[in-house]
Amino acid sequence: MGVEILTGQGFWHALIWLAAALGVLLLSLALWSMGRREFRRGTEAELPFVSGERVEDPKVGAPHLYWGFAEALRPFLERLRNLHSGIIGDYVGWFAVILAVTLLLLMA
Amino acid sequence: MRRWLAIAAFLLACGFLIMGALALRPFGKPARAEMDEYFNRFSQPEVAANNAVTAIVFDYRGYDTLGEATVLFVAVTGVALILRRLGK
Amino acid sequence: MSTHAPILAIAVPLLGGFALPLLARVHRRLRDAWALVIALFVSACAGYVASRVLSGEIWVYVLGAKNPAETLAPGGFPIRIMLTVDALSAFLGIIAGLIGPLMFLALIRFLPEEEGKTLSLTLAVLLFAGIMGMAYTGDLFNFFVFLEVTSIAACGIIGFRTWTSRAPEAAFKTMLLYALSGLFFLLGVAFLYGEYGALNLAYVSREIRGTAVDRLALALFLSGLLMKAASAPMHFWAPDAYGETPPAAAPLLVVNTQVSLYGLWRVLFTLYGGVLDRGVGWLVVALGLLTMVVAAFMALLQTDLGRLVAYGAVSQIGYMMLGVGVGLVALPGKPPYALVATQGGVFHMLNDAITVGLLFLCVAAVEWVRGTRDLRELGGLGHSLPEVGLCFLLASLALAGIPPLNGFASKILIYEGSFKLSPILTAVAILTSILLLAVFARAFQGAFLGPKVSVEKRVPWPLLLAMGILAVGLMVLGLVPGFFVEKMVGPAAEALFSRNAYLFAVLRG
Amino acid sequence: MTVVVRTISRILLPVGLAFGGYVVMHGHLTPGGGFQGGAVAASALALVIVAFGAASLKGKKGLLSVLESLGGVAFAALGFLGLGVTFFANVLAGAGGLFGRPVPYGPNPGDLNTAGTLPLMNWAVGFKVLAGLSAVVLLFALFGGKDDR
Amino acid sequence: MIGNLPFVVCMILIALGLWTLLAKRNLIKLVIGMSLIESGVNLFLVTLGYVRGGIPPIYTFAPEGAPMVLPTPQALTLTSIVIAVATTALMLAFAVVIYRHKGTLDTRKIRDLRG
Repeated sequence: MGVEILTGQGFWHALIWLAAALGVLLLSLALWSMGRREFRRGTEAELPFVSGERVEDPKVGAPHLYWGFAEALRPFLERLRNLHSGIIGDYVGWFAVILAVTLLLLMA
Repeated sequence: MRRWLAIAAFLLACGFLIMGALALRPFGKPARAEMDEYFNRFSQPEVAANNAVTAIVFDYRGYDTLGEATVLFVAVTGVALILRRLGK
Repeated sequence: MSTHAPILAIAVPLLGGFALPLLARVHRRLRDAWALVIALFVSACAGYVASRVLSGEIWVYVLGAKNPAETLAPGGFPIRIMLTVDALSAFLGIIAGLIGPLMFLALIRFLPEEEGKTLSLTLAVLLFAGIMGMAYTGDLFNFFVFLEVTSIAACGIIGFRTWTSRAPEAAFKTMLLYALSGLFFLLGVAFLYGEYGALNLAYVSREIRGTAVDRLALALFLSGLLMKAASAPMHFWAPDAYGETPPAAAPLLVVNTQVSLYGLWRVLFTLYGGVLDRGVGWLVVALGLLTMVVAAFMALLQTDLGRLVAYGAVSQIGYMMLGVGVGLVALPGKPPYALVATQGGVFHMLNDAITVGLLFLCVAAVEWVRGTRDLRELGGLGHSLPEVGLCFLLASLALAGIPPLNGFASKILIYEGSFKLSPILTAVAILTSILLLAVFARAFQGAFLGPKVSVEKRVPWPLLLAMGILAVGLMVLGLVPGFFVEKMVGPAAEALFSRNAYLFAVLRG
Repeated sequence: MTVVVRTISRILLPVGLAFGGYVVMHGHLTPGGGFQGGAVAASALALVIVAFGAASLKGKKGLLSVLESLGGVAFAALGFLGLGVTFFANVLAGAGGLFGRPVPYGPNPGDLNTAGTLPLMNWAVGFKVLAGLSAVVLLFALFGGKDDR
Repeated sequence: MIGNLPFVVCMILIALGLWTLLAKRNLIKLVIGMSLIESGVNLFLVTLGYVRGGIPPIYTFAPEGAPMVLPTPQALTLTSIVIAVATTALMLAFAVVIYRHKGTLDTRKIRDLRG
C-alpha cells in the first residue's frame, strides 16, 4: 500500500528494488569471500601505490579529484566560469537577453 | 561580443515595451473600470470614508497595506541588522 | 476559528514578527520560544488547510468581506483581495510548513548571541510569513507585495555576516536582481490592469484574450519570475546568496525560490492557460535543461562547500522546470505523460526542499565545528562527526537521484514523462544526475574522508535533531513514495491542469 | 551645523510634527493618510538629526524600534479585530460607536468621526512609518561616525 | 496612438533605468538606476488611472457631477512607493558596508564572488 508509483509505462517499487539490491550485495559478498586473502593491516600493503614511490602525505584533497576530467574539459569550463564574472552589469545584461528572447518568442 | 548582445537585447526589449505602451487603450479613457467605479460609488456608504483612496488602502485592499507595512518593517530591521555594531 | 485557517497562517507570523523585537527585550529564551511557536502554529494551519484542500475542494477566503465566501460584488466582479488555496498552493504550504520550524530549530542555536540575532530571527519569521502569503494568495498585486516581503527579508538575512566583505556583496547583488525581477513583475501586473481593470487572478484569467499587451505582460512575468526562481542564465545570484547566508537559514531561502517557481506555474497554467502556445513550454524546458547542466558543471569547479551545495540546489531547479515544462508543452492535448512529468516536477519541489535543506544543515554543522568551509582545508570529519557524515551522504545520494531515496522517486517520474516528449531531454537529465553524483562524492570525500582530525566543539543538539528529522523524511519519501504521490502530489499536479475549477471557485460560473 | 540651521530646525520640528499629525488624522477625509503623514513627520525628525548631529539622538534608537514594533502590532491587531467576520473587515464603520457615524453618498464637508477602523489604522501606520523612516536616517547617520565602534 | 505618449514616457524612464543598471559601474549609480525603474513603474500605474477631466476621488467639498479618476492605481502606487523606499534603503545600507570593507564602489573591483 502506498509504496508503488505508476509512471505510465511501468511502475517503481522501492521495496522490490531493495530486495534486488540485497540479493546483488549478497552475491558480491559471496564472490568477494572466494578471493585470496593477502591484505594485512600494518604492512606495506596499506600504503597507496604511487608508481613505486613512497609519498609523505598520501591524502588526496577534494580539489584534486577528477583532475583529468576537468583538465579535458578545461576550455569549456573556463568559458563557463567566465560567465559568472561577479560583475552585476553582466547579470542585468543576461536578464535583458532573456527578456528580449521571451518578447521575441511571444510577440513576433 | 557579449556587450553587443546585451545592448541589442536591451534595445529590443525597450522597443517592445514602447510598442506595448502604444498598443494599450488610449490614455485617459480606461477600457474597463467597473471595479474602480464600484469603489468611487460605494466607498462612502460601505466604508463611511470620503476619501476613496484611503478606503481602498485600508479597507478593500487593507491586506496589501499590511504587506506593505511589513516590507517597511523588514527594511528597517534589515538596515539595523546590516549597520549594527560588532564586537561588543 | 477553523474558517480562518488560511489567513491565520499568514497573519499570525506577521504579528509575531512585529512583536518579536519587543519580546526580545523581555528575555532571550522567550524570543526563541516565540519564534518556534509561531513557526509550529503556521505548520499546523498549513496542515489543516492541506487536509481540507487536497481532497479537491478549493478554499476561497475573501479578506474584509461580510462573509469569507462572498467573492463577487453586486456587479458580478471581484473587488476585494482573496486567498485562493487550491491543491498546489496547499502543497507549497506543506513544504514551507515542514521546512520552516526545522530551520528555526537549527537557527536558534546556530546564530551567535548578539544584537543581530534578534533582528535576523525577526527577518526569518517575516520571510516565512511572506512565503505563506505568496503560496496562498489569489490576487496579482498581492502576490507582488509578498514577493517583495520575501525578497527584502531574504536579503537582510543574507547580509547577516557584515564582518566579512563577501556577505554584503552577495546581499547587494541579490537585492538588486530581486528588486529588478519584482519590478518587472509589477510592470506586467500594471499592463494587465490597464487592459482589464482588475487584479484578481481568476477574473483576469477569464477575461484574457491573448492580445499584444497580454503577451507583453506574459513576457514580463516570465522573465521576472524566472530570475527570482534562479533559472539559468539568471541564476548568478543564487550561489552567492545561498553560499553566504548563515547556512542554517539557507533552507528557507530554497523554499522561497520554489514558491517563486510556483508563482510562475500559477501564471502560466492558470492565468494564461487558455491562450498559451507551445513555444513557452519549450522555452521553460530549454531553460530547465540549461539550468541543470550549467549548475552541475559549475558545482564541479567549486572549492567552497557551501557554494558547491548551492550550485547543486540550483541544478535541482532545472529538474522542476523540466518536469512541469513538459506538462506545459503538452498542455492543450493533456496526454497521460504530461501529467506524469508534472507530478514529477511538483514532487521534486518537496524532495528538493528536504534534500537541499539537509545538505545546508550539514554544511552548518561542518562550519560550526571547523570554522571553515574550504574543501582544501577540510577533511577527516567522518571520524568525529559520523552522524553528520551519514546525513550528508544520504542527502547527496538523494540529490543525485540514487534509488531508493526520495530524489529518485520524483526523478523517475520526470524521466519517464519527458522521454515520451523527446528522449534527448531524458538523456541530458540522467547524465546531469551522474555528474551531480560525482560532484557530491567529491564533496563528501573532501569534507568527511581522510585522516582523522580532532575537533573541540560539538554540534548543538537542535541542529542534529533538525537534521535527523529531515533524514528520516528523506528515507520515508523514498521508500513509500506512492502514498505521497497519490495523496498530495497527484491532486497538486491535477490542480495545475484544472484551470476551470479554479475559475469556477472564484467566479461561480 | 550652525546656529541658524539649529534655530530654524527647532522651529520647524513642531510644525512638521503637527502637519504630519494633521495629515494622518484627516486621512479618511482629505488627501493623505498614515504613510504620507508619517513620512512628513519623519522628515521633521530627519531635519533634527541633520541639524544637531546623530550623536545627540543616539539613545533614542531603542525607543524608535519599540515604537515601530508597537505600530506594526497595533496595525495587525486592528486587522484581527475583524476576525469575527473576516480578517480586515471594517467592523466599526457605520456601527455607531467609535468613528462609527454613517456617511451618505455624495460630496459633503466631511466628519472626523467616520470611517470605522480607518483612522485607527492611519494612526498605527503613521507612528510606524514615523519611527521606521527616522530610524533608517538615524542608523545611516550613526554608521561610520566618530562614536561608531 | 500619439495620445498614448504618457505611457511611452514611462517606458522610456524604465528603459533609462535599465540602461543605468547595464552600463554604470558605481554601486550608488546602480541604486539610482533602480530608483529610476521604480519611478517609471509607479508613474505608469498612476497614469493608467487617469480619466479625462477627472477630479481626485475624494468627496470632501468635491464639485458636483465631475468624473473621478480611478482610485485603485493610486492605492497600488502608494504601496509600491513604500516598497521602493524599502528596497533603496536596504541597498544603500549594503553599499555603505561594502564601501567600508573595500574602500571602493566600483563593481569591477567588487567581485570576490565569482566562478
